[in-house]
Amino acid sequence: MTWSQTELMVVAAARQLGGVRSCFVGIGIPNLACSLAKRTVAPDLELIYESGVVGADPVRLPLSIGDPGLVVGSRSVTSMFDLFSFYLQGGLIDVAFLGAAQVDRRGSINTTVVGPYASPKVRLPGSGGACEIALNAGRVFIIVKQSPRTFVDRLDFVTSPGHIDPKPGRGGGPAVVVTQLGTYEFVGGEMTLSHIHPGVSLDEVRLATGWADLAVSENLAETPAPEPDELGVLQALDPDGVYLR
Amino acid sequence: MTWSQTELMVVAAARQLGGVRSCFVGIGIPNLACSLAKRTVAPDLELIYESGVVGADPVRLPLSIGDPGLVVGSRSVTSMFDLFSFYLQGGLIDVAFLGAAQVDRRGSINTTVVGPYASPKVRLPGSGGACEIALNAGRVFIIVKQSPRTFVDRLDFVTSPGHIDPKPGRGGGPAVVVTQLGTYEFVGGEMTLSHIHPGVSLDEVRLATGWADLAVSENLAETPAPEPDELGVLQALDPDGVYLR
Amino acid sequence: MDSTKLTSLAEAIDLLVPDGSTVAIEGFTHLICFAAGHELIRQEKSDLTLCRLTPDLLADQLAAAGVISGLVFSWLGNPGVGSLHAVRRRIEGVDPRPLRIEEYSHFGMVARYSAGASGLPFFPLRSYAGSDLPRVNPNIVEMQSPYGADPVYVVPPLNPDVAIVHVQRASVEGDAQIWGIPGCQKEVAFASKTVIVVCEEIVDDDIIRSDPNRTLIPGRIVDAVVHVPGGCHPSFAQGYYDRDNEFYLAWDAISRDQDRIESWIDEWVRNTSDHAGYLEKLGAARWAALAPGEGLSRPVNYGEYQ
Amino acid sequence: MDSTKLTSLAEAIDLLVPDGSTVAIEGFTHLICFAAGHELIRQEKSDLTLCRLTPDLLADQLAAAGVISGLVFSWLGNPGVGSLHAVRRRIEGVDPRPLRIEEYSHFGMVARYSAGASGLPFFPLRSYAGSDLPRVNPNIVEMQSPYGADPVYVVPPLNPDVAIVHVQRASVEGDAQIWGIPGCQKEVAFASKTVIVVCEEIVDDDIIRSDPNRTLIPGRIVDAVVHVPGGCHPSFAQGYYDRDNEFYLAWDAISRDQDRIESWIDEWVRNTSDHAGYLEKLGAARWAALAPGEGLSRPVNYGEYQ
Repeated sequence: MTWSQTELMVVAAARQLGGVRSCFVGIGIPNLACSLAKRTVAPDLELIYESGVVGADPVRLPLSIGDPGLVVGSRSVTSMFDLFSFYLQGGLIDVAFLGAAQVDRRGSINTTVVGPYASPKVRLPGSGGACEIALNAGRVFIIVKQSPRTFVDRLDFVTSPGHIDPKPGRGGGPAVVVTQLGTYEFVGGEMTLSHIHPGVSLDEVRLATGWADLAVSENLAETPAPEPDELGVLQALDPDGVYLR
Repeated sequence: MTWSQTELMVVAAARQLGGVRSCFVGIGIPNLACSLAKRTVAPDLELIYESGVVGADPVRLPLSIGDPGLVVGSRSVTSMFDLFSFYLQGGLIDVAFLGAAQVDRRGSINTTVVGPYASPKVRLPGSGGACEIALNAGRVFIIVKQSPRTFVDRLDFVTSPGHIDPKPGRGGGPAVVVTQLGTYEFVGGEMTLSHIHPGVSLDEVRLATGWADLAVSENLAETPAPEPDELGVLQALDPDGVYLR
Repeated sequence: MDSTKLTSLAEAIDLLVPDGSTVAIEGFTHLICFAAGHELIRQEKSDLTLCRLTPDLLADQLAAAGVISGLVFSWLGNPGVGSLHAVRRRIEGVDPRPLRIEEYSHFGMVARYSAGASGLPFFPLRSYAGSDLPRVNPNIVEMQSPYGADPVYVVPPLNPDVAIVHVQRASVEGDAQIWGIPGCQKEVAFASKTVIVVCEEIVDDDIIRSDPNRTLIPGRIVDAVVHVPGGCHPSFAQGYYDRDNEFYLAWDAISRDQDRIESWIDEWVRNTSDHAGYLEKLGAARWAALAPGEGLSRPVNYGEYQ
Repeated sequence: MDSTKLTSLAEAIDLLVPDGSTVAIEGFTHLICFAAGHELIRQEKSDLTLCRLTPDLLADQLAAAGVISGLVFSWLGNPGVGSLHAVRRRIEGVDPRPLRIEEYSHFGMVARYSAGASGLPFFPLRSYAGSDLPRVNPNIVEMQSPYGADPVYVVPPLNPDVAIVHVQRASVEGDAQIWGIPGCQKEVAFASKTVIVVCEEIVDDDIIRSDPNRTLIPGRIVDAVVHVPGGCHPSFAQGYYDRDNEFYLAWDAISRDQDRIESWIDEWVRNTSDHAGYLEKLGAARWAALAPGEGLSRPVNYGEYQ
């Protein structure tokens, strides 16, 4: 049994969705993780897209969160005003996925710039809905490719705050981080390695972390390998390997 | 040629709507006046109802502003949120009709209580949308049966402000008052008799006014009698005389 | 498919509407759930606070029957006809007992539901300047804009304990679609802690999903789904039955007299077992006269994307 | 029936979009009016400020062609693919000239349009606490609630000079209906001083009026109505054509190189006379591959009330 890094990340994220009722879905790994969870640990999971599509059950793999295939047969399609007002601020989003160009130990995220804001080295996309999602979702799941450039001691720009003082939002803030090396949870607001992926050493994880003294859970465990069932579902979801490679 | 008091009031109000593009319509005299104006002086007049119906052309006389007959064949039906936000506060209402239990010389209106608020002698309906309509419509037309009890020196309660200082809203405030005795305009914010209905004397008007020194226009004229055409349209609109008696 | 939300009106109200709770029954002339009001009377609910922009005959009946002890509202009357005499007796004469009132304008009420639905601590609107309403209701507060423009007023969120929302069609999961006058059914549903959807028709999920833009209320926020055809009489459901204007006109005389309104409630509400019984008493001929013709929406194509 | 609003895209843009104006072209993945963007390039409009939540390929083309000098936005990228390289060159390298940016989050932009559409001096939202966005954009201001709850942030109204709004069907009077993802087309139309409606189909007034709840934009606020079938390519119109994902994927390589993007603009925009010419160049086979199947909404009955 073999699997790609991406497949492992999708499976690790999906397993965290057990019992979750509603999830704000992003494109790529989050979409695959939610679709996998819906077919395994969270059959009642309702997929909600930033585009206003509620209760979609995608028949094809979307390249964008506004794919017309998401709309057809969905439960409800709303304006962005209603989506952000009633669903997000109204507290109806249990879990939301966010990506990150940089993330720090408190789960704060930068998706705005590398370098100074006024004269950036790299201009990134910006917040989109991420800032309000970070503050209002029940729990935030962060999917990121880990390296000293992405796991940084100090963000160039705080786009979406994590566990800072005073508590900035009404949501629960970052709860899970999944990378190609392991899975993290937050203990007292500090990102803490809880699972290490098969074949990865703790040294490798530390070398890919831009801050000193990475917190490691007392109960650190190895990520259970993807099950054949899980991999089968994933390959059916992305038969051309657009995201799974 | 004879006509009822109500017919004369409807005709007098309708004639003031020449060239108006959009009107917030109430039930009864306002509805008849707008329907008459649409067929005479304001063919492009768009009727907008507080219920969210935009661009109705009623096929039957509505008893309520939410009559299902108003919805069928209308241009758009909106939520109350959108109606008050985008149409009213957004400045798209040229003229709005309001009724009054009491009105003062500045065009402020009471539709809340007669007597003290906490222990009213008569509990009236309250604002409904009138307070925000008074503040945001381009011009306000007031239709009221005139007597010393309705044309008062001092309101028991200000539900919907008229021309007060500082200017309370972004709309133009009260512009026209039509009663069974005459028609008023506002000069420097003061209600001023501009037309007196046929057969009515100035003394009768003054006796039916609860404040001293009623302002009378230098150009006071007699209300031109309803034309046969106008009366014909009205009788077709209300063949059973529900409102016209 | 989760069909566990499907229940009877009697059960939904018994289980989900405790005495003393704050209950919103909205619907602006359209989709006013009289069936729910009657059931509250049959079950002798008490000490309810009714939230409703336009407490009309529904409020008059609930006030006369002693079900409500408070009103949060913006316009009280019998539209196009006159007064709510039972409500007035309780406010003017404290007869037979007082009725607490908390009063806004229409947009103030809608703004309160919107704030409640959106998790906002306040909602701004262009109203109330120069009015006496803020003087008698301290919840209505003037606020300066940080951008230096003229001030606005704000109102606080309203989150009723229960919303009873009538709609035309719903799935057993509670996805609900409305056409015609939407009023603030969407906002009140999202603002309320518990939502009871009462519908003219239970339809297959496929029908809902054939037109997802028409779904105003998602099943996610719905706790109970109840099928009560004709549940709005004498109000109406666009495309299902007309407004019974005769009823509204006749109400004035009934409502003027406390004995007469109480007999009416006994006869039409307490002595009918449920809404089907009420409609049966109303009679087939009267119901038939309220039937609308057909005026179908033209379809739109959502496409099929494989 | 007033049909004087009906015009060509070239004429609408010539007459209604002055150089230096603030122009909103919204559409969230859906209903993005690329035809209008191309026409702005053909007419060599300059110094425009583009308001758009998601400045995607449209902004990349306008930035590369020198049409825009400013962006008001919340997310810039090629969705699911990567960067807008022409926009990045202008921001990162000031190459060939700088681009002013004013940056919000998605809901911040929607809230700005909502305030603009509603005549409000500000709009409150639960965002920005703890973020650096308010530090770089002084328009984003913290505000206390008079009711003592936790603070919120507010944003000021946005009232673009012109909104170009793509819809599926409209009457010649400009009443416009949308299904599928509505984004903030309604809010931006009501917020803007001038509104150009671009549609896939001009339909009889009867069709609009058969389903008035679907009308998001009333003719009253519309200044010009333009019929441009296929006007969203490579974006899509639900039920009319699919999103051309291949195009979005291919754009990355084109956009990485300023010479290459300029040749693309010459070939596909400046050397086509209008959108029909662009579609002809795209070819019937490619267009046919984007055709969706049929998925009709089930009708609803509005009734007939005499």
